[in-house]
Amino acid sequence: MNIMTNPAALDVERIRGDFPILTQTIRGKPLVFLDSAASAQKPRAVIDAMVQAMETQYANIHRGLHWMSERTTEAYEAARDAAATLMNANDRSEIVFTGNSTGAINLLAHSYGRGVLKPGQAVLISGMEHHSNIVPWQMLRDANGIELRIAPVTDAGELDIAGYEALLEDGKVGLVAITHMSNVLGTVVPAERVVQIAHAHGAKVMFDGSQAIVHRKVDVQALDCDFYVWTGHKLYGPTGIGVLWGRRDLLERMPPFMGGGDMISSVAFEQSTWAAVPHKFEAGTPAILEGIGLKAAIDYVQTIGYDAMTAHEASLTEHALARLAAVEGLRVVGQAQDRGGVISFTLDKAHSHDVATLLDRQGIAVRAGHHCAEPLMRRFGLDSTARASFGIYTTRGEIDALADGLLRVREFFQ
Amino acid sequence: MNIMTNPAALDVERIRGDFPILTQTIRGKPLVFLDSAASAQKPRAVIDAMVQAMETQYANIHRGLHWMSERTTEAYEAARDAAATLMNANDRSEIVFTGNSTGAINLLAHSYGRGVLKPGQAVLISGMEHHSNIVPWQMLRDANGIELRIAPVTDAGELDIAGYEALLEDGKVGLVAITHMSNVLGTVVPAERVVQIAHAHGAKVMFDGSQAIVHRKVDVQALDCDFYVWTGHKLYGPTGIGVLWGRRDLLERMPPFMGGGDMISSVAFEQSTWAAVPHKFEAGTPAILEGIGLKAAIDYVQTIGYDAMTAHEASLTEHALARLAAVEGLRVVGQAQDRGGVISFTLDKAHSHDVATLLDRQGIAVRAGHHCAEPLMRRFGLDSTARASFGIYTTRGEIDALADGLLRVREFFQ
Amino acid sequence: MTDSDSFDDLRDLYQEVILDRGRKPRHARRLETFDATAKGDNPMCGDRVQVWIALDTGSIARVGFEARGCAISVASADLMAETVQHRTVADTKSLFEAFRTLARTGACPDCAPGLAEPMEQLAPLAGVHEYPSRVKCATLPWHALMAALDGAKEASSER
Amino acid sequence: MTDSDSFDDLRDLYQEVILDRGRKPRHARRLETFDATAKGDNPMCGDRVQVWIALDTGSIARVGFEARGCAISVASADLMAETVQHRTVADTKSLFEAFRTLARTGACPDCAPGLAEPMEQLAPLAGVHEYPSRVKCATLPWHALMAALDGAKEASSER
Ligand SMILES: Cc1ncc(COP(=O)(O)O)c(C=O)c1O
Ligand SMILES: Cc1ncc(COP(=O)(O)O)c(C=O)c1O
Repeated sequence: MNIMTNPAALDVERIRGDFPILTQTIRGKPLVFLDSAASAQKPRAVIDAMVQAMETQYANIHRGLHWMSERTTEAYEAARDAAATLMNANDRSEIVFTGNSTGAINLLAHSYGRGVLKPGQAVLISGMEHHSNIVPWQMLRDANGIELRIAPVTDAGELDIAGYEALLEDGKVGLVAITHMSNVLGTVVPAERVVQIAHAHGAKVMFDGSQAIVHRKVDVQALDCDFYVWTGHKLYGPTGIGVLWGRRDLLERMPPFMGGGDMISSVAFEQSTWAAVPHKFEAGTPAILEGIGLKAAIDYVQTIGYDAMTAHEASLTEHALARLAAVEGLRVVGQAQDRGGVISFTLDKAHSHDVATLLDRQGIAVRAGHHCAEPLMRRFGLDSTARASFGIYTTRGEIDALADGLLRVREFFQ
Repeated sequence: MNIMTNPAALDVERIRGDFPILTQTIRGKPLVFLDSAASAQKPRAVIDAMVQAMETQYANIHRGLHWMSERTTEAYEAARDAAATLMNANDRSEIVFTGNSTGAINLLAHSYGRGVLKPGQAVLISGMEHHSNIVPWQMLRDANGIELRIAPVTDAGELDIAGYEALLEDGKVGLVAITHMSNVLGTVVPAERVVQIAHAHGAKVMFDGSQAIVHRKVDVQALDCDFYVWTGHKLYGPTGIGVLWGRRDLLERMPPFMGGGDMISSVAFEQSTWAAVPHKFEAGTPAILEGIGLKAAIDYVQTIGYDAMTAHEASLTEHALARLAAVEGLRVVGQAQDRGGVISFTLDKAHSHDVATLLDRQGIAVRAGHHCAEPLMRRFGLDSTARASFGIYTTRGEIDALADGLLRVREFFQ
Repeated sequence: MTDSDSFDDLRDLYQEVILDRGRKPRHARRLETFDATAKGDNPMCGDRVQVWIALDTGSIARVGFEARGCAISVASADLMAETVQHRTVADTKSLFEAFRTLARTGACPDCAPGLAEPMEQLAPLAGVHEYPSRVKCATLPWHALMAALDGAKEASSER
Repeated sequence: MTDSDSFDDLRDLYQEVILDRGRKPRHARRLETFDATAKGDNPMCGDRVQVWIALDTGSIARVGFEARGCAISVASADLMAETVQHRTVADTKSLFEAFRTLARTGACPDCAPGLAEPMEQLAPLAGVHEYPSRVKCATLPWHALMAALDGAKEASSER
């Protein structure tokens, strides 16, 4: 089989060579890292970009009139261009950098939630949200009298579209804030339909794309959504940086969230005025090195291409579901038709924490717990699951190792 | 002269060897970096710590049950210990990580300002604050009916203590939020007195230590203050991480600021409960790599020692003030008795932007503008100044280069 | 693979006694008559435990528990119930401190002198120190026990 | 050091014409009679400029200005006043676009055909492209000019 005949194929061995950490061993066993949905590993290109900035070209940015500052500003602002291109944003000024997805959602909950939504209106989330897309809206509800509605999830772990639409019927929902892909079930939500329905009922839509953008090409104009958030560290970039994309007219209507340096136009004690978007939302010294690292991550992902990434992960997921089905007593949670490379499961004889620890002793890293999605766990009558998740560097061999490892765990607990 | 005979002396040449960027040239001239107050350069130890994490030991932290996650959690949490030790905090749980100083002050303005202070109370800042310690309080004022008071600054650029005390007299001030060291004037505020006076009038005190902690040993227990904030990138650490220290009992009384993963104890749609401090204030995936880098920066600074750092900068500042005094038409803004290594100045014949650009063409990086302190500029009747600021790697030779460069600029503009 | 030696890599943390106690705890029952009871709850991972204590003039006569959680937490609860039986309350408290150090650091050479024997019994749990996030699985039942002894209704584990 | 050659390193951006115009601008005055005026304000660095325009049947008869700011912004205002004189409003607008490209990129080879001569006059400002944060110093007076031509009262520079 010549891998080159398939244009979308991804040369996983070459890719693995780009990630220094993958040669590590854990307790003498080769690292099998199946926890990329929590945070992905970093390719050499990202490491090098950050090192090069620190070694050759670094200063605080914006309004620095010297060479180091001008060059660093360019390098940092190039991340904004890269993010805009990645998401097919209409304009680079629609890209707001935050600390992570959580920071982006909180920005929206404060600025759009308290500044644009009116008490009596509602925010609609779904039953499969990450805590980061639940708690900020709860806090908004409790502080500002905004109702919080929850779109139901089916037994298969999909969004119940009829139930979702019903909750929009009365026209009170001002904003739908919903995951684009579940970090527990792997479910990919039918984003276009979600938007059509919301817009038909006068609601704006924010997608939590923390997981989705790692697995699927995101085109915010094609999706026709209003806000889209994601987090750098899951897309092979550094920690400390996240992205809020928003339609420019909406961003312009929103009051700032945090105050400080860089987000102002002018400051007087009596009154201050704000900088234009996106700077209005970026208070203080930005995550400069992280922006530079994120730019390298986006370039890296773009070079591989989403076609290849999505195909690779689809084939891994299929293989994994087949192999896991053969493990007696193993139950996969969530059977969505459209799904990405994240699989949650339980074993009948072993608690998920024991499963994770025993896999770890075989060098296999999976996550176990509620995955910051307690309400979803409850929906499926669970306290916790184990979760394996895949990245561009994941191999079929690693999935076989997982399946074999699980067979051993099960036998061990017999 | 044997540098070893002075225990507090700092071997600047050895230190320069630790900072790879310092060997760079700008337009063929050796880099003279005098913009450390905006952001400091990074020593090899910081770069290496971040690279090593990305290359050998990285995963998302907290509740990961596998080796990589456990080790990364330890490495990240070690930064909390290091910060606690650096500031002599009573307990590691008093260290809250934020994105930068600005994030820390906004956290306080939201959480303490909206959650603990009551409408009718006042927040007292000074006339020499950075925008990051003005705008969050303005936003609090405008949203929540908290009065904002401004302690006056003398012509010498010092805090007018009598004026400060007078503003506390009526007992309405709940919080004093004041810089520990001015990023424009270099003025170090008499912190102990500020605290004594505030406490005597029932007000808590937050110091903005963004500049101070780079130049002086900060001991929060000796200062007896209530909150202290600073930012990693100015203390030779990475961007993307800042610190809020607060007394534990105060932190415990404060509601959370941002909601999301990691800051909860349990989540249900009806109601969620919060994690214990400091985690209650740290929503979402933390700046993991940045924490690891910050730990290395703190260790680096501790190895050099504040005695040596402070002495080095004092001698540089003295030398610089003497050399600048000899430049005709140059005016130093601020003549505080107690000052650190930050000097703002104007030249009669040239605008500060032209000064900065013309120095840059000689390889010398200074900042020019309002330094995010417009009200202070106005206080001194200025639009902008040029500012030279020093770090542990700054040499007397660089200060001579600055003075010579300024003489050329002046002659050029004759 | 059925040869138990092939599980060497797994067994250093999950020793036979832990597997066995996790599967078939001996003390997993509610006491009919008791002097104190308390719950422990670790919302971060869903572990839940309740302990009941019967006292007898300053000593612990019996401990029973109900636990939902991983093998480590159930085994730890069961070993705890066994080792504290017939011990004075004071001894039990020092045993807790010693065990906590054991769980966190993997050893506790000099602590709790005079408690060498029960510490030996608890030693199979020492391996959790390698997994800081699982230390609380092992200590949760102890926190509940301490809460009960102190007259509290609830304990929450360390984070 | 008094030999002007020793300033070669400084002069590539601050050419003699800029220094000269920055110091002694020829058009720095408020017009007594004018058809349009507008202010430009760059709060980020404190540069401030006001321009006055006298029109004559679709062409610019005269431009005067008052500026507070750096040498670049004053020189740029002065060169602008000179180059737009006697030009049609339409030509002035294309000249602005061409100048903006020059300031941002350091060149504008094919743009504004027919405007080679005024572009030559503005060429000394091309060096600012190396300092993205100073491009706005050079373009601020032009933004004010455009605002005045469009009947607006204020312009704010690009960030
Ligand atoms: C005194 C002072 N306060 C606050 C800040 C803000 O720090 P940051 O931009 O890292 O939030 C700075 C530096 O920019 C400063 O010098
Ligand atoms: C679906 C989803 N939303 C939000 C988040 C939060 O991302 P972060 O922790 O980077 O803010 C995550 C990951 O943790 C996620 O998987």
